[in-house]
Amino acid sequence: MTKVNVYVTLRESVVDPQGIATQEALQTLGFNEVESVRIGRLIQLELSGTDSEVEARVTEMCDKLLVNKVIEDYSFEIGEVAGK
Amino acid sequence: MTKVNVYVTLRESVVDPQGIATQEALQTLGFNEVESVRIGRLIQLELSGTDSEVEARVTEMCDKLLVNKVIEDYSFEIGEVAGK
Amino acid sequence: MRFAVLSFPGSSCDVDMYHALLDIVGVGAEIVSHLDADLNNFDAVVIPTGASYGDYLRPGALAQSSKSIDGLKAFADSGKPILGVGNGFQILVEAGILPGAFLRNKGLKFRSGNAKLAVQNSTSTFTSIYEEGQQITLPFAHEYGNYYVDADTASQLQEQNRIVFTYEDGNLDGSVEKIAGVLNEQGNVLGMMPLPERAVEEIIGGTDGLPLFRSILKNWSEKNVNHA
Amino acid sequence: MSTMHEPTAQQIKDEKLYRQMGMTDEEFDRAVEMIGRLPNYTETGLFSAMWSEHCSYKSSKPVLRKFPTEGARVLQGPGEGAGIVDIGDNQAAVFKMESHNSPSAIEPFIGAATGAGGIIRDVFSMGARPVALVNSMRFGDLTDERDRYLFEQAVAGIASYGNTIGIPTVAGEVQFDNCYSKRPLVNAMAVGLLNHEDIQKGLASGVGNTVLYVGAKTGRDGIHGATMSSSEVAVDKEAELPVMQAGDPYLEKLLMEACLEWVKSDALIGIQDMGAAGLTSSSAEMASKAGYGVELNLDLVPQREEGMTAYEMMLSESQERMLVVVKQGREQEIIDLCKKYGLEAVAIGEVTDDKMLRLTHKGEVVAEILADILAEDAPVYYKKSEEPAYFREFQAMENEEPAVEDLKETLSTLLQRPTIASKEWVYSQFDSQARTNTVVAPGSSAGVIRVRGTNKGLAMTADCNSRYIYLDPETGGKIAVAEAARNLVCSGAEPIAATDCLNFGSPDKPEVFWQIEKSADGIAAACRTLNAPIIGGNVSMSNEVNGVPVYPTPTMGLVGLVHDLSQVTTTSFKQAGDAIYLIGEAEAEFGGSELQQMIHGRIFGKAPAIDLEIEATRQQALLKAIQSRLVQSATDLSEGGFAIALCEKAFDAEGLGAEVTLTGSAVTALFSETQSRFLVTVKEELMTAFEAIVTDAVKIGTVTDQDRIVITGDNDAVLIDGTVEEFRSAWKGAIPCLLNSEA
Ligand SMILES: Nc1ncnc2c1ncn2[C@@H]1O[C@H](COP(=O)(O)OP(=O)(O)O)[C@@H](O)[C@H]1O
Ligand SMILES: [Mg+2]
Repeated sequence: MTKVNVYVTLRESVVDPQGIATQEALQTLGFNEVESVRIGRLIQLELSGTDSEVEARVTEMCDKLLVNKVIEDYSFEIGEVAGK
Repeated sequence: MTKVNVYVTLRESVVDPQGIATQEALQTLGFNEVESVRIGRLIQLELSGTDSEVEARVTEMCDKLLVNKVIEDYSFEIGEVAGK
Repeated sequence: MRFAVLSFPGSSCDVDMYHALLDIVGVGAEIVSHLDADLNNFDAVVIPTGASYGDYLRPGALAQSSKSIDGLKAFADSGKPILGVGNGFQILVEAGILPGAFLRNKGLKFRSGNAKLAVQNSTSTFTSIYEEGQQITLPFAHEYGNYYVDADTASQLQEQNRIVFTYEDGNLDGSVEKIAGVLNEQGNVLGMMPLPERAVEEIIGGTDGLPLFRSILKNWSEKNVNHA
Repeated sequence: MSTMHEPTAQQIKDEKLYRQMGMTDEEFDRAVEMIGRLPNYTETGLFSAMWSEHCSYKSSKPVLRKFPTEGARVLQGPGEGAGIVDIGDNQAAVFKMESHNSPSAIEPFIGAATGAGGIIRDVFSMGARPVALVNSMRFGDLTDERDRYLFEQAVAGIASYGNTIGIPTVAGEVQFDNCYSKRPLVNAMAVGLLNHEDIQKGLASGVGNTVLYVGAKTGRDGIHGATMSSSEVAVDKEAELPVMQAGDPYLEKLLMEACLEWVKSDALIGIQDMGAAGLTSSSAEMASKAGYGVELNLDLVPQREEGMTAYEMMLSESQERMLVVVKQGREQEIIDLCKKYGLEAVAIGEVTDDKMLRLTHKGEVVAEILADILAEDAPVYYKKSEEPAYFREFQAMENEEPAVEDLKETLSTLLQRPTIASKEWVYSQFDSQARTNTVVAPGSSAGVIRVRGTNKGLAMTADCNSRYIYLDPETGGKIAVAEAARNLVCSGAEPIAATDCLNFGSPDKPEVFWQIEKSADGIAAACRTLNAPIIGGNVSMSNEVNGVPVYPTPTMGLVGLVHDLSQVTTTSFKQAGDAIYLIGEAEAEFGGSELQQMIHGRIFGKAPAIDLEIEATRQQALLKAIQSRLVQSATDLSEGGFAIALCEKAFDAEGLGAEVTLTGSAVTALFSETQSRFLVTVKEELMTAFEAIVTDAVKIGTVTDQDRIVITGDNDAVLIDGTVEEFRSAWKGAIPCLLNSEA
């Protein structure tokens, strides 16, 4: 079983109202050092296949379903991954 | 300016309705090799401070606001980070 | 009796609660901005529904940045009644005043309609006018109404008779133990996803919500008479 | 600095660069002639946006002139953000409908959400509190995966915006036909309330007064949205799509509350929402309407991205922004008020007396054009119109009754057609009760909200059967208005005004333009006869995929006044023993009917006929009976005909059924879509009084306390006999089943 972390972020040109509101809330709480907050998605997959198969398949999944490319970008890591 | 990626995931004991629905959708599309999907959050921060300050402050932000520890776990990476 | 309707930016249904209290229940009511919230002058606090802070991050979460939350906690500790409905419930949970957390509805969609509920505890400050086990119908409207507590907390809630309302026509959102409304340990804070203020007049959504407000009023009056 | 990379005025002319912005050679020449020189790059951008179809209505103006726009109640007709009608007691209703078709075809969630956001802004920028939302949508028939996605996401988008901002959606419609495959129509309507003295207009008047910018920062998103919305979408060219911007309903909520507070201040001169063509159209229109000029310093515009050019700032369609003109010296009051809501308000310019729209950027004047030229002097096109061959062919056909083998089976199948099936899957995603004024939520003929503090109500609905309009645009246009009015009347409301959203294919096709003209004739005639002046609307052209236009779809949004809330009436049966009356006789009219489409997989022949005088007489009589409280329930007969309407009356009436007897040919009696017909129930003791008012009502049966629908025909033949439950589950389950999702 291979683990994959897919990181989906809003494209840079797209405003992130959620991030802005969260940043304001952090500032109100005294975290004034925070200059920017952007909120994306972390999709954790477990799937079978060799690494190179997985690479191709996950790309396909992202393009077809997981990511809305009109507003989002993505990248992914296979194997030992962050966020457990 | 330091970049931090915060990875927020649902605790293992908590069912993830969205992850289940996504997995089903992937299977409908023919991605039968996918055994599990969990959907979490990727919070990208930009903030000032030394690495060790940042570490302490981000922990505090997570505990106070960014993460709901009743249902969520988190980890974060400072500096060169995934998902751009 | 005077109610504060505590309003956060985006709390779009503060007026609904205000009108229900003032025009229909006939108690004193004031919409109080979270910025200048001095709750001490009030006998009860209601946190209305509506998407405070746009429901961004997690519904109810960003309200934790408001200084009014400290006042709210103090108010809860003082033993006076606090009612949070819909998003107000989510705010109370995020603040840790009530246990648990909210997940997305099991169907993953925002849903609105009328929910059939059972009154599981008719002894609380909020429900004493209802009959035990009474079936009532209240409107609901939410996307994150799937209430979660771990198994230990769930049995604790059971034992302490803190589950006040449960969903009766199928478990709408996927909530643990079909919980639709829950009390804090002291019994003076009630959070519920269904919206009683939308059911206080025949012409808009029935009147099954009225006894809830009347219970608060009745129990307050009794206490105040006793103490006087 | 980046202006240096922009082409020069000479290059724009020589290389015909204006064409990339959607301007024709003639339009460019006209612009040059009007300003007496070559426009620079920024100015060319201003022209292309302001002279786009979306902003100038250059092709539709001659058509729109046909519409009646005046009436005793009309306080503001077309031309402002939204129209306004008097509802008595110093109050007025403010409403308008708008399309967001192109963005919704590309990214349905965002497209639909920002569509709702835009129309809400239009309403509150008039000074009105938005109190209800209505929508009208069209999709392919849900057999295609992309169409299912478009449908699900568009619904979710509207829901997300309306629910978050806290305005209830109380009515709407969705229809499905493959002519809309991959080219959905998403129209949103907002209804607001105000007191007469709070009416605001988008005026920039008074020399020296300050122009404030309020709301979200400007980014490079949606540049040329106005020109895009008038062109065909290339669905597969994802890479070239303009950047879409998600809406921010939270920000808009704050903007709305702030705006409704400004209107109480006498420091305020005018407000306009930055909608299509953003800063350009708001500033040019505010100046032009007021007869003044506006000078803006673009350096001061709050910007989200670095290095934005004047061109980009002026053409950006970033959401949730407003332009506000305030009295000189009193800016701070408005700025402070904005601050209270956490909003940024920045002075970016002032009102001048030279009628120019003048823009400066980095110390230089980057544009200087008479505001009137931009806002008023777009060319007007009288497009070629030609009666299509299909129309002559269809008109020559005789009305024929389709052959149906099993009546009950046919009824069941009809109930499952997505256009007829229950739309609960849709409207259960909308908060229809926020603000606790909703008297009739979605599911009846029209949505009704009460006007708080009075005993009055507002009823609203959106309707358009585009199949009829395709077959016969003039007749179909009349029917769209008549059906909407029927829905109001059945709810106990008097129709008082209308808005529209004219969704068509490319007006450059003579056959499409003919459809536009003819349907406008029909709409105009019906609005006159039924006393519903058109107080605003929107045109969306070039709704085509691969060169094939969608069915002509001029959606009508009507608002009615309920004079006394106790007169509100709904669709459902109320009580066993009530008499069931049918108003209007069925003819064999199946052109464009659901049954025809179902049997033949296409539509043909004549649309059902409509006589507006009969329509008006019946509506008035029925309304009078309802207002006299003689009617228990009322509904009009629409798609699917009598049998569908009868079933719908039983679906939400727990434990009630019906027994009725019809005469004449069974298929016609059950399924014909003959117009101007109603189905009502009346208490036994009120039958005589009812019949005295509604003289052409025929009693056909009774409401029963059985869970059965029994319809008999001539000679006691049983036409339909089934349980309400079996029909209900067919009807309720159809859309979730097509989407493979839970109800
Ligand atoms: N998109 C929608 N949004 C809200 N309500 C809707 C929508 N589509 C349909 N409805 C509601 O469902 C009911 C049936 O709609 P429809 O079949 O179009 O009615 P009618 O035939 O009377 O025009 C109406 O109450 C309508 O308001
Ligand atoms: Mg309709």
